[in-house]
Amino acid sequence: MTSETETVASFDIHYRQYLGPGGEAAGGLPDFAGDHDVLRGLYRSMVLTRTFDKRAIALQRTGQLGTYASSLGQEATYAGIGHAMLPEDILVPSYREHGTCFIRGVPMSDILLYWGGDERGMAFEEAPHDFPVSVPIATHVLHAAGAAYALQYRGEPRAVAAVSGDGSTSKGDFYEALNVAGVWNLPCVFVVVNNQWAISVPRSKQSRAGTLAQKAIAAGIDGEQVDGNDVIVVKDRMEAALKKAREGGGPTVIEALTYRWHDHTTADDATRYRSAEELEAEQKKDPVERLRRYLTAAGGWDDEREQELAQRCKAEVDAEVDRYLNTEARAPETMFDHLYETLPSIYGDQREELKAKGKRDE
Amino acid sequence: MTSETETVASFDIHYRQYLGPGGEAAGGLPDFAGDHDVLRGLYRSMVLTRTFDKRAIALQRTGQLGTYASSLGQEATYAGIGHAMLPEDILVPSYREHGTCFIRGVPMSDILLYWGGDERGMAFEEAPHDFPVSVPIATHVLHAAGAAYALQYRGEPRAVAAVSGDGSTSKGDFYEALNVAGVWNLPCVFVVVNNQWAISVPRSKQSRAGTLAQKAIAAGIDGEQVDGNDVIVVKDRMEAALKKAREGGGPTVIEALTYRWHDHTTADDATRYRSAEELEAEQKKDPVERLRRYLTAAGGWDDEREQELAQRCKAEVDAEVDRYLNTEARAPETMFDHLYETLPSIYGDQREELKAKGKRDE
Amino acid sequence: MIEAVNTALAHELGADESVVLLGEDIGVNGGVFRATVGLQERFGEHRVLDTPLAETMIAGLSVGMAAQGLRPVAEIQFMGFIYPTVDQIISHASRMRNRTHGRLTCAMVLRAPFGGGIRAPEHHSESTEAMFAHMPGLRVVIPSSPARAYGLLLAAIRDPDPVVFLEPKRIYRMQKQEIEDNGEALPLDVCFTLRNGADITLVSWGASMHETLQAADKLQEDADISCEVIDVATIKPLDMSTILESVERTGRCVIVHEAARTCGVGAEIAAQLAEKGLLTLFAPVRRVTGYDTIMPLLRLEKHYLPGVDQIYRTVKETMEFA
Amino acid sequence: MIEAVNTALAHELGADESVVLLGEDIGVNGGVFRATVGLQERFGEHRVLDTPLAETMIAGLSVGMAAQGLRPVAEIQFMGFIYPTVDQIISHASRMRNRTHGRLTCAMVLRAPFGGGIRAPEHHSESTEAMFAHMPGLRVVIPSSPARAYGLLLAAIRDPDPVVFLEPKRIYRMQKQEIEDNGEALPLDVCFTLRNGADITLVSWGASMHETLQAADKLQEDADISCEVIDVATIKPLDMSTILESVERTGRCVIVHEAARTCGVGAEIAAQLAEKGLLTLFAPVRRVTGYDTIMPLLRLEKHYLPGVDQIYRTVKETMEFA
Ligand SMILES: Cc1ncc(C[n+]2csc(CCOP(=O)(O)OP(=O)(O)O)c2C)c(N)n1
Ligand SMILES: Cc1ncc(C[n+]2csc(CCOP(=O)(O)OP(=O)(O)O)c2C)c(N)n1
Ligand SMILES: [Mg+2]
Ligand SMILES: [Mg+2]
Repeated sequence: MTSETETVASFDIHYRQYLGPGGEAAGGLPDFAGDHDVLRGLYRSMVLTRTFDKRAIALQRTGQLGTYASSLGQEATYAGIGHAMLPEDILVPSYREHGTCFIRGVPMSDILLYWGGDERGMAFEEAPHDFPVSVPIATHVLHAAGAAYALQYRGEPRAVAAVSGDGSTSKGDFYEALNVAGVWNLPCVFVVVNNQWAISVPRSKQSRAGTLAQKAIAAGIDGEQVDGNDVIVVKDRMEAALKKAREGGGPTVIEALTYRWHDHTTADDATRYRSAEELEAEQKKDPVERLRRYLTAAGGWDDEREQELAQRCKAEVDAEVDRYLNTEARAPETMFDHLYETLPSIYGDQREELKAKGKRDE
Repeated sequence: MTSETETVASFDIHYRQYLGPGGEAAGGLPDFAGDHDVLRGLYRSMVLTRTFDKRAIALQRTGQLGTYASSLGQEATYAGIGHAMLPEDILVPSYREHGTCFIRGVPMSDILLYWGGDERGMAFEEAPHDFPVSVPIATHVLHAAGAAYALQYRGEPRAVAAVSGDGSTSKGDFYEALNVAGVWNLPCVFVVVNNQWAISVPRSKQSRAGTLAQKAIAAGIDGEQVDGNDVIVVKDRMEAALKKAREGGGPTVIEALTYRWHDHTTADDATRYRSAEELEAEQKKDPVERLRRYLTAAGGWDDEREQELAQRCKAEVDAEVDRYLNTEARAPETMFDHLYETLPSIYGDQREELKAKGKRDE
Repeated sequence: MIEAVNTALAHELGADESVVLLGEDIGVNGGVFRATVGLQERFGEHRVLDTPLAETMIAGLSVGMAAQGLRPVAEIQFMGFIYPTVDQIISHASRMRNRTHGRLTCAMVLRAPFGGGIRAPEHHSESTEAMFAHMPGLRVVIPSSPARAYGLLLAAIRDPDPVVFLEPKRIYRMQKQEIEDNGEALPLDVCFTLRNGADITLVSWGASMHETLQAADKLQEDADISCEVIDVATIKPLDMSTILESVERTGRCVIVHEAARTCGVGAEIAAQLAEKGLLTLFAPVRRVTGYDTIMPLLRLEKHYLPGVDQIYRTVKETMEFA
Repeated sequence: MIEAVNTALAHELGADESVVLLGEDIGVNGGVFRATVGLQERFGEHRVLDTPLAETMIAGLSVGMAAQGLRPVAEIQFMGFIYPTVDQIISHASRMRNRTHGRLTCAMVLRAPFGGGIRAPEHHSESTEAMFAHMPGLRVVIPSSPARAYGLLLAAIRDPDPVVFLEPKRIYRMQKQEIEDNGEALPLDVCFTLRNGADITLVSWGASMHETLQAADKLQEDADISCEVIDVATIKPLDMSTILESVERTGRCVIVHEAARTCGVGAEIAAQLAEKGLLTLFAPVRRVTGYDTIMPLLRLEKHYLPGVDQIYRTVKETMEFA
């Protein structure tokens, strides 16, 4: 390098973790971790989500649910996000965030309805501003930026949380959203759930970038990595980023490192492309067990509580599954009812035809 | 920050310049700069491009050319790229790179034909593998990555140079191209010609990123900044990046800092959105004058040479303009001749109709 | 017509706090066609937003804004650059209401100048309205006069569902018709009958409307053929009743559009005429359209566009059919 | 049919060094429908490429590869994710030859499974072939049997121009027809007459072909109506001569497709029949299609798809028309 070379920009990417795989505290814990009720709340959310996922998979296997994407192994990330958000914040999920949705108040039966093939599953009133499931990868990240602009425009101290996967970071939509969030200083947190796989494509084949957090540098915004299997660090950093956003501090990218335990969806077979050894090694980092160990050691949890929780989760899931299974299908012609606010008259014939068809099929 | 924080990645962006605005050497020059013939070649290219641009604008103003995008003020960047490339390399331009195209062997009359509204202008045989003008911003950057894969696939020691503007870096296509070039280690150099404006949108409104070179970090590839008005540093860094690419070293992003002197195109009026002061200040960094001063001081240039060059450029441009103006328009029905390799029979009627129409219009 | 667009945008910005404009070069520069000139100055940078250069982003932002209560009116600089928005428009804008069973909606307008004939560079002459006309849940509106530009744009902005609003740039500066800024919207979902006639029905929209009207005049004068002229205006949903009612009377129909023929909107109109009006047709329904090839660069573009002569001749042939 | 696709891809990979496959999950995983199973193992990672997750990129890379002499065959995992490729397809793939006056070309294939009826999630049931059928310079090919999948895919890969190749996933595993890997391509740009008949012409493509054939059987048996059945196969360019010739004989026509009705490819066929075949038509040309609404989630999807009954009834009505 010759003398005319000048360094015009420098960047660092940090990684954070509070609880190690064994549940041991890796350093000073954040204040909220001193409140065992808070930790128990996080733990309950994770256990409920895991219970739900297992049941949903079983429902699909028995033909009672459509294709389903479970969050097994990623419970800490989704619980941490949910417990960090305020009710007035806005969640913009992809399709694996039901663990967060439950914390937002969305009934489990609605999630089942949606994956069971009924649009009413996304009509939930408990989180009225939250976005629905978004299947086309990364497209929703732009919605998050737009929603964040609406909040900023109205001067509301609220923030938006966009959640997408490692694969989503390869798509232009993701980048364009970060870029505009940066230049407009939007109140938006972009959580990249890096579960190491995009169906069969490993993280290493998505990008040569050593971290996904550094995607933020291209947009001139903050980016950091956290242990996505440590619910305490996820909640802590998420709370900090949301607070910063609400206070006008702008956007943040948080890469949560975790692992997808199950097949991509029930339509996938992960044994085709990844080894049992890899899975086994990753499962040793179990986020649920990790918090239970810490909480137990800290005297905030015991077997009795564990059993009681297991029963309650099962009961809740049972009830929601019943509610789902007992929901009658809509009449065929209703597929026109939310096409426009008022259905243009020219489509009346088609709606009538469907009605007749439905009658005949009965 | 608590003890569990770990720095997992660090990056620096460098800026380079050899010649200062006054033509003074800012540091040790690269070897090729010792050869005055090389510098004179660079100088001639810049002067020819400037002569061409002024004439093209005049042609448009007098209704003899369509909308035209000049490269006034950016001559060093385009000349540096052209003189760094080998004939077998592939140029993937946007729409302002004619200065580079001329060095590649493309006749000026072809560039005029294209902007004059005739597809034959992109049929040039002198640079058979180079891509045509690409108007939709950033879309061509993906073509560069694809072309680079073709070279890598065939094991050819050739490289691709993609050229796009500061505005193009906001588009997902640009990012997706960098990302795949990184993960596939493609022989491709991405030159971002940062002329500070995207029509009326200033660089500061495109991205909060402090440099555009740092967009490379999101793809895990090398990125650097150069003084785009210093033809020596552009050629030097471009040669290094192309060499690296040909030798399997992978892609590079080079941000060239320059300034658009003229309106965005002849259809634009820059006085609506930027100040005369800004323009004046930027014009003091004139890339053409800069090299002339250096070369003159070094004893490699003088007024006689200057006059002779001016005359030669004028003569060349005159001849090419005549060739352009004397090119008859194609027959209307030829608009079907390159739609497919062989025109499907069902379009025969439409072609015949056009033929008849053309006859009637005569 | 461009003034009418500007007036309508200004009216809605003034009338509704939730209306925001976004696009490339629409702020200080007032848009490359000056559709938004003066609006940022008047309503502020938070109401009239210059975006980074990314159309997918412009559409995606609009969907997110609309779902949270704003009424974004986005400008795509030319229809040739609208394709990156297709995914957001078909996958989200047109489906958000249905996906959430009415919980979240998408009251957004995507404006774009379209069509050829202004000697512009490559990609600046597209007319691919048919692509959007095929998307359920969308409205596609195309004005062909200053008055309709004003009234239909007001309607589009006030509409609770997504609207693609295509402005025929060839006639941006054609008529200098004075329009009164009375805030009165025109109805969407209906055709406008511009001229009553007895012998044949001419159906068109956008810039071609003008060649169609000129041909109608010429036919009246030179050949004593009385043409009923219909401006479809709202391409989707398509008001066939007005067209069918007219063709039932005239028994003849010629459709004119600038877009490539195959799978253009003219095909849908002709198909429905054949389906519902077969018995009342005295002659085949003919289409005068752009060709099924790439819109050529400016030297040949006028040969690509449907001309008055072509329309005139096709109508004559249709009248002589027996 | 999926095996036929795999066999054709393997054949061309083996026969032509310049053929490369790219897409998401097509390598080790062999594609989510197993279309490319075993191919990466057999031909190597440089021939069968797992890409990062970005469809615009997949299309853009393909254009660049094709312009430099490769023959990329790209897979879009589901047609619901094809929209980010629209810009590259309409702006570049279909125009590169014309733009460079024949200097650079774009021999690429964009494969995508399409259509509904497999109880898949949202966005996994699209049939928007009409959007591509409107784009000049493109070919759009849709097989409806293993044999045609094999022969037409070979033809598509060997074609010197860009081809969008849509595979009706509902019938991927329907017929287990053994196909001989003889390397013989079928012709593009022509319709296939699957059954000769005298009373009426049924025109369809893709998965609907099967309901159409079933309806034809039922009509023959129950109502003694003899149907000529045509598989359009190449949607663009559209071989109307075969369809016109048939309708001239039968005088009646019903078109069946799964896509939403408005501005679907059926409209173009009906329009041309009305234009060129008006005098030979005994009855209006009817279309049995998907509805002009969002394809519903799986609980209602079967109501959206054109069924055998609907086709049957429409044909009866068309026969009874007078
Ligand atoms: C635009 C688009 N392309 C392809 C798909 C098919 N698909 C569904 S999920 C998926 C992988 C996503 O991986 P990632 O972003 O890491 O999220 P994860 O599933 O791991 O949570 C793909 C390719 C899609 N849904 N959308
Ligand atoms: C996708 C797309 N959107 C919009 C345009 C209209 N347009 C042409 S050039 C331009 C600005 C480009 O700026 P930059 O990338 O900095 O290149 P420069 O013109 O400064 O060389 C715009 C918005 C376009 N050509 N393509
Ligand atoms: Mg993943
Ligand atoms: Mg620029």
